[in-house]
Amino acid sequence: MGIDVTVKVGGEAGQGIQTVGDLLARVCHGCGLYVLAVNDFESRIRGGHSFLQLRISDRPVAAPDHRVHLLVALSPRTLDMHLSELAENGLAIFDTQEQTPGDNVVSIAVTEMARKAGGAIMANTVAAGACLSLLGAPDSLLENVLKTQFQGKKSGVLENNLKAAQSGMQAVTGIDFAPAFAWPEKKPAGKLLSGAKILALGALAADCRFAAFYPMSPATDIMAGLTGFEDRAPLVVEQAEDEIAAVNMVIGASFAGVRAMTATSGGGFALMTEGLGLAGITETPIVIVNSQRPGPATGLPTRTAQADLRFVLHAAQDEFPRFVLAPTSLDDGFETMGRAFALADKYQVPAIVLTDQYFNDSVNIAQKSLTATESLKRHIVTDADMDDPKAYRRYEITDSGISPRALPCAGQALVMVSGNEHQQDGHISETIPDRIGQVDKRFRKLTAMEGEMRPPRTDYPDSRVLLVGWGSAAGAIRESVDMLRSEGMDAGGVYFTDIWPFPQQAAEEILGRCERFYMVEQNVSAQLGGLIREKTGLKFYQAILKYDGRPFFPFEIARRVKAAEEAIDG
Amino acid sequence: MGIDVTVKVGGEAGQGIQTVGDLLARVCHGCGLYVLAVNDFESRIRGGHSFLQLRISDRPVAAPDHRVHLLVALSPRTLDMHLSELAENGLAIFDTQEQTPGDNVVSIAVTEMARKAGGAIMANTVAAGACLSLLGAPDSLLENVLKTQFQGKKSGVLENNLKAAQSGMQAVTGIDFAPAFAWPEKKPAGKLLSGAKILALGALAADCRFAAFYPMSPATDIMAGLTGFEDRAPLVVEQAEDEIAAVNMVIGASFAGVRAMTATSGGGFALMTEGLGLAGITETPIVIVNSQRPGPATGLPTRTAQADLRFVLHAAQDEFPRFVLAPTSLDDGFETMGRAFALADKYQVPAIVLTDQYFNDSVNIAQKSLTATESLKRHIVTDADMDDPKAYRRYEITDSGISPRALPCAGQALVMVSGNEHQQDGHISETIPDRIGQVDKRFRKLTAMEGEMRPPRTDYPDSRVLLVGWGSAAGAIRESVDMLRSEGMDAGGVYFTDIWPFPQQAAEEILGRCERFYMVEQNVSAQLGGLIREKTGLKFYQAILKYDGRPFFPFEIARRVKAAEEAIDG
Amino acid sequence: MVDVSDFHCDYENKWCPGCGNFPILDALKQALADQGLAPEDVLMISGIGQAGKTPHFLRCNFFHGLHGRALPLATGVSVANGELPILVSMGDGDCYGEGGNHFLAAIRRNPDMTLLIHDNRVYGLTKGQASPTSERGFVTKIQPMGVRSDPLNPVALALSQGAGFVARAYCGHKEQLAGLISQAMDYKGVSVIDIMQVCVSFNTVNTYDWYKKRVYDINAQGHDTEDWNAAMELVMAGGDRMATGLFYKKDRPCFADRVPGLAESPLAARSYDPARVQVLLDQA
Amino acid sequence: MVDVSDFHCDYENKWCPGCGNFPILDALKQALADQGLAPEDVLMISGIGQAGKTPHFLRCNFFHGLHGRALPLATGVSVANGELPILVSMGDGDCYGEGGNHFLAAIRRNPDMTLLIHDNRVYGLTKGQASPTSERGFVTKIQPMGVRSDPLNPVALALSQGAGFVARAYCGHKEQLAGLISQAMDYKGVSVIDIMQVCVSFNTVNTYDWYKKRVYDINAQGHDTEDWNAAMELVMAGGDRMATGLFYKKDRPCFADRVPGLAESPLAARSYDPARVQVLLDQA
Ligand SMILES: Cc1ncc(C[n+]2csc(CCOP(=O)(O)OP(=O)(O)O)c2C)c(N)n1
Ligand SMILES: Cc1ncc(C[n+]2csc(CCOP(=O)(O)OP(=O)(O)O)c2C)c(N)n1
Ligand code: SF4
Ligand code: SF4
Ligand SMILES: [Mg+2]
Ligand SMILES: [Mg+2]
Repeated sequence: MGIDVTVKVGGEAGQGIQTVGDLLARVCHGCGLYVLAVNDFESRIRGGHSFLQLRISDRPVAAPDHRVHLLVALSPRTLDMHLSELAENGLAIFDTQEQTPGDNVVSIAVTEMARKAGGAIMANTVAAGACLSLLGAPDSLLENVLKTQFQGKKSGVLENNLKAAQSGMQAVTGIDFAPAFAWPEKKPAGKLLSGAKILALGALAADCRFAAFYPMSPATDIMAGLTGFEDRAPLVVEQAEDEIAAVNMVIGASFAGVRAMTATSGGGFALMTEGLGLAGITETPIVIVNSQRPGPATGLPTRTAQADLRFVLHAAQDEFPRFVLAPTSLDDGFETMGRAFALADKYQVPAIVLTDQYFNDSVNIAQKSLTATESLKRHIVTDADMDDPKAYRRYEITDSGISPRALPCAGQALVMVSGNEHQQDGHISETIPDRIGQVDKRFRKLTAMEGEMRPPRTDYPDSRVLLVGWGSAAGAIRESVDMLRSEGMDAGGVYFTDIWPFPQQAAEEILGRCERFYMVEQNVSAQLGGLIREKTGLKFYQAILKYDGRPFFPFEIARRVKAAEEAIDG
Repeated sequence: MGIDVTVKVGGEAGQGIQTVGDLLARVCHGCGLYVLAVNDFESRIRGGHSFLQLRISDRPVAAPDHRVHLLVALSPRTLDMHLSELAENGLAIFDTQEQTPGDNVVSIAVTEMARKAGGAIMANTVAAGACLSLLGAPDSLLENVLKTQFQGKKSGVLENNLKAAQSGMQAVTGIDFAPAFAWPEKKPAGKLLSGAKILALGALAADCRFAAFYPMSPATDIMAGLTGFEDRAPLVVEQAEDEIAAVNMVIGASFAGVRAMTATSGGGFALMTEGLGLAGITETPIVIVNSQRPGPATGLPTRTAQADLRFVLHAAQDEFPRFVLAPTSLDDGFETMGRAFALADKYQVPAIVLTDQYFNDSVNIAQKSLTATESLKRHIVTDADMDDPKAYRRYEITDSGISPRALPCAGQALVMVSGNEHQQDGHISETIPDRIGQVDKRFRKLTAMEGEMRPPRTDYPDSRVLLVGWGSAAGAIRESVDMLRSEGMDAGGVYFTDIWPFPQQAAEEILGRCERFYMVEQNVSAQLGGLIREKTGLKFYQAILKYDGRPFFPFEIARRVKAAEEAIDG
Repeated sequence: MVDVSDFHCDYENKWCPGCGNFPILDALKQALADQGLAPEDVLMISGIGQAGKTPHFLRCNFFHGLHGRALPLATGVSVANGELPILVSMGDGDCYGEGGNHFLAAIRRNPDMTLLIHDNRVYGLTKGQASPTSERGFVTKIQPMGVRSDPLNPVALALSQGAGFVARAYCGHKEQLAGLISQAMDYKGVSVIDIMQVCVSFNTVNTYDWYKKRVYDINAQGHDTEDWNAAMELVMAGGDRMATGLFYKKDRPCFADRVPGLAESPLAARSYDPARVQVLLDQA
Repeated sequence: MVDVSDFHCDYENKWCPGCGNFPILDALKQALADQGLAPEDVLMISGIGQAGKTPHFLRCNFFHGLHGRALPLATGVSVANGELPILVSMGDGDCYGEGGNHFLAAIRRNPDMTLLIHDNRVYGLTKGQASPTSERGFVTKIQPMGVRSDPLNPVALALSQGAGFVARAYCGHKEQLAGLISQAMDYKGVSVIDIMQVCVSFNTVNTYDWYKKRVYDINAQGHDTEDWNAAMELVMAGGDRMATGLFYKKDRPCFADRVPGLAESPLAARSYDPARVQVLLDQA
């Protein structure tokens, strides 16, 4: 076994827990280690109890570990709540000036030391120093990160932080911490990014030029990620008056010729459903990211879930082709955004990207390089492509179902679009032939759209038992498969990114071969499991479900599958 | 064969086509005949082409016939478009002063005669007179209906109408019309009502006291039906500023203790989905009628569809128990509204009633008597039911999943409700135990809710071939089954009113016995068919789908099933 | 030269004979011709309702969107391509009912477009329910005891929120209306014209006769369009006279002026530059 | 006798230390005590946001609904049981952003309720985006180049649409606020109090200091609350002074007064009468 250590930093909202995590993650990343930082925050700005869990490894990690090696408790509540999670050789640091009983708790006056170094605000740096020192990291690593971070800041800031780091380090000298490891000196393994950020980068790389949104956790950070490029790319990010406005703005911008997107969570998506249908019937390409959180209604606004799958598949009255994609990793997230825009454009349909709070807020390492597409296919026609621009018909009946898409006021061709059912020229029609003609035209795209769908990714697909999931749960499932295999079980994993149009044939092939399969989903009813049965007739054996708002731990998946398997064998 | 005659009246919007239909229907109803009047109107107020199709029979009829025996063309377009639909022995009346070629067309100067009788507005009465005379009805029948209608109106109005009726009758004397029949002299078979009206009556009988709505075809007439009772029942009907307001008002009213509903169509329902989720998590009973029309977006605003099934099943982020009921007939509609309110109250969940334009706008005969429930169970607790009102908890964990529901400001018990996930007392909670506790509590209701679900109605359920549908399509399917059987096919029908929680066991039992089954639905993807497969594993053999916005004709269903069956046999 | 007839459209008109929308359409065509615009250069965004159908009866590019949502739709278009001359056609229910929130936001955001509200004080297309501008007591099939709420005052609303071009017109006065539309199109930012429109089928109160007795032209009477207080006074004045014309005009930066660089070249016109994007990706 | 402490609630408060919501909560408790209401007689409906959490920190009945939708929710309650003393607590984003359309409709409909808008000119709970009342140029994490739109003017909006009780308060002046809330509760109809609230975490512009320098009490200065023009002038006045207090008050029939019979006995209180329903069914 190589390096696999988990540090948990907990305290009140506003104490800067995230900063500690950031510092540690950057230090690790800088010397070639892999990290995954998972946030668990309450829906409040100050106080309460929040934490961040950082897993450090010399191999890629894609799920949090249930064992905590180092607990940094910036508040008493943290210690109370999480001390029991410590691994056998684990240790807790507790920010206090008094002594705390228990041999696995070390009292360090973190805040007091920070104050001495120049301000309580640097408690984070003190804590980071202590952690890194315990973990056996050379002092220089944190110093370098601090130098990059505070370079050019007001004089004294860097010095004070270095002092704070030093006192943190000194406070733990002499403590023997078993999980400490030999720190590598490798190049960074990729980019250290959050899911929200990678989605923004994916949109940028896909030439998204307009993003409208109404703030909603956990989607806002995607938009914040894009905002940063507003002055350096042809891009406008606009806060709308509500989600209905956001989606309609996006449709308008796309109609006028720019790639456009919005991002929201379930409640906002609910308000966008009518607009989604408008994009459907007017065949306007748009991209909507729905970053899921537990509901219904306001639910648990800052937690994670995978419970909107069926909703996004069927949202809006009546039926029309759409894409639904749920990225399983950072790399997949970047690629998925590009595909969402490209597919939406190519088929003139809405594309929905399903992520969740765990995906958006976690910081992980994107391993593939981020490349801008050389040239973008927009599938737009101009007068020059037409024999007679005056005879242009936006909704011409074609074999492929895809009609030529011109832009308004771009030439002689009049572009006429209506959310009512229409004639081929775009004017309202209520006749039977036009209705059937347009419905069939829209649905004719499905065959080619199905052809674009990629089969699920798999690990050991020929195993006797398969664990099946989608989106952000993939990382935890994959690791649980490794655990099960290491215990001798013939288990494999199946992870869907492309969900709609459902890759039926691939699913049938893969799932038809195994003896039984388990669904692993973060919802109550095993939504993908239902879809698989609807589309393939194959029924999952059992579902490993979690709906408490927290991400899966690989260990709990493995444990539950093992218990189910033992019940069969026994 | 008994009486089975179809009269089609067509013309421009605003010409009063509906009045002709009304008169005819009331005459027929008055002497014990059965009728079904189906409207086919364009989305405009004047001009264009609309029609009404009235089927008259001595047995109950629940679907339009594809053969027209008598066509009343108040505009040239009507004649052009529908002459070809005439049955062999059929006849068309064309409103013109000129002669029209063709032996199955009779030219009658309907409007001119009306003018002579006192005003062009009475063209409807002239046309009704002509129709009834051709059909062999005694003159007195129409006269009686006119007398009831114009009793107490301005003097002269009745007289003029009687004159108009007379001239219509005279204009066709001597014409031999084969479909004419001997008119019975029986008592009316039930009540002559539209679907919209029966839903309103059902709501009234269920003690609905508040209805909020935003106008939307074809749902508005349900609300209009209720409005009429505002001054005679404890009932307020309020036009909201938008659909979002409507559903939230309904939730508020229900929270405060009155049964409340809203009615809308797909686009409005889309806007209500967030509110639906609020009702879900706050466990507030509400009733939403979604009267379907073809979409997406504005689609065909005045036509019919059954394409929102999957949407209403999964609408709103995350999951929660709900009821979805789709009445198959007027009688079923009345009962379904009562059940929707009662079930919503009993389980503290939203209930969705799915109808459509065909259901709402058609006029048919309700055969069962409309009775007010003797006493209503509201499932509401007061201080008197509590050991300690101060300790009252709105979301107490119970075995049934149903928590005691008290009303705000009704005693000592504080009623605290939150659309965030909550503690048992209603305050926000983000903890894992509260989350799991409340989700499980809500879903524990499902077992009992499933127990409330009635199996689908059936005809000849032990047949080799079954035709399966839901909601308003039931009438046409049932008749097509009769047709198929009369041609020797061993066919039966299965009609779902109760769709969610899906009556899985009953469906499995019934559908598992047949050799194969066909789905008959008004959508593109056979939505109920997908649901059946998802829930039972049973796959339909083929789907008879229609999505042109017009209701099914029994004949076309039978024809398509026959063709499919012949393809197997051949 | 462009002529009014260039905007003629063969598609069958679906309004009722005598509807006040016809003269509005005439005035609109006149204004477009006066502006020297060809049909292919005109873009109309509309909501759902009788007013929302307007672009179907006019030769032009159009997007006939959702009930209540024409303004955000048009705003998206405007952000993508601010050079397009955008007309927005909505009903009173559309703009002040379902779309009320977007009306507020449009005034705050000030995208460059001409907003025409066909205000017939009733829901026409859905057969005559009350609209936000229906007078209290107005009787409809579904409000048999009369409308309960007080009417919205759209002009006062626009003024109170700092709109820079606020006008009211009457469908029966085509020339005045054409002139106002043309002025509105010249104005940079959102221009609001509430057009009092007769609905012959469902509003038997606010008829041609009713309006004819009441309307007068404030601009003909020398109203100072820079005087906000005077404008507000005219709008709030009760009684039997109804002011029409341009109430208030003031320069405000339009949306494109508020985004650095956007006014120079439309987003839709810029070319894709992978090298530049790559730099940003590399920095991430 | 009811005492302020009766409204104390054990549930942990989740606002930031120093938040302007605390003094608002204090004033609210004071007003409720002054009104002589017991906690079990009070009903608060709220939206989503920091302001929306208010009822969790107050002993009372409550329904904490959706973001932006507290007003229609409260309206439904009011129709069902107009006798309940209904308080509505919303944020500025809640009421003027997501819920703008309902704000307009509430003024027109005039249900009897007291609407408290905690106007901190920022989205607090979602960590500091611009709100509809943020000044143009206000810099946030997601508006790094400053807010582009002009701010909404809620008081002018309410006045322009004929609201009958329009006030503005400042969270720092608890007594004035308590008095205004109490007066608002006495008023029959919708009473609007825009409460200028400090957000110490995300609004570093409109701070206690900032307000302290600007606010003054118009009622103390003898403003005539029946003078609409004077009220409008106070609201539209630019410059560095900010008027607080009751701007305008006028009697208007509230919703219940507009529905025959509703004011006499609440819908929720009437008993079910099957015989009467049967008569109606038989007539159908
Ligand atoms: C979301 C939604 N709700 C309701 C409708 C139904 N609807 C169509 S037009 C209309 C109102 C028409 O009134 P108005 O906007 O005043 O336009 P007018 O027809 O009077 O010109 C309504 C409510 C709809 N299409 N979409
Ligand atoms: C439909 C919907 N959209 C967005 C959100 C996310 N959201 C929660 S609170 C809030 C805004 C908070 O701002 P404000 O209303 O001003 O209240 P404050 O927190 O400042 O008191 C938003 C956008 C939501 N809960 N629901
Ligand atoms: S219903 Fe009224 S607004 Fe609509 S077309 Fe007819 S007259 Fe015009
Ligand atoms: S974020 Fe602002 S409004 Fe919210 S509790 Fe903190 S200080 Fe108050
Ligand atoms: Mg209108
Ligand atoms: Mg705020």
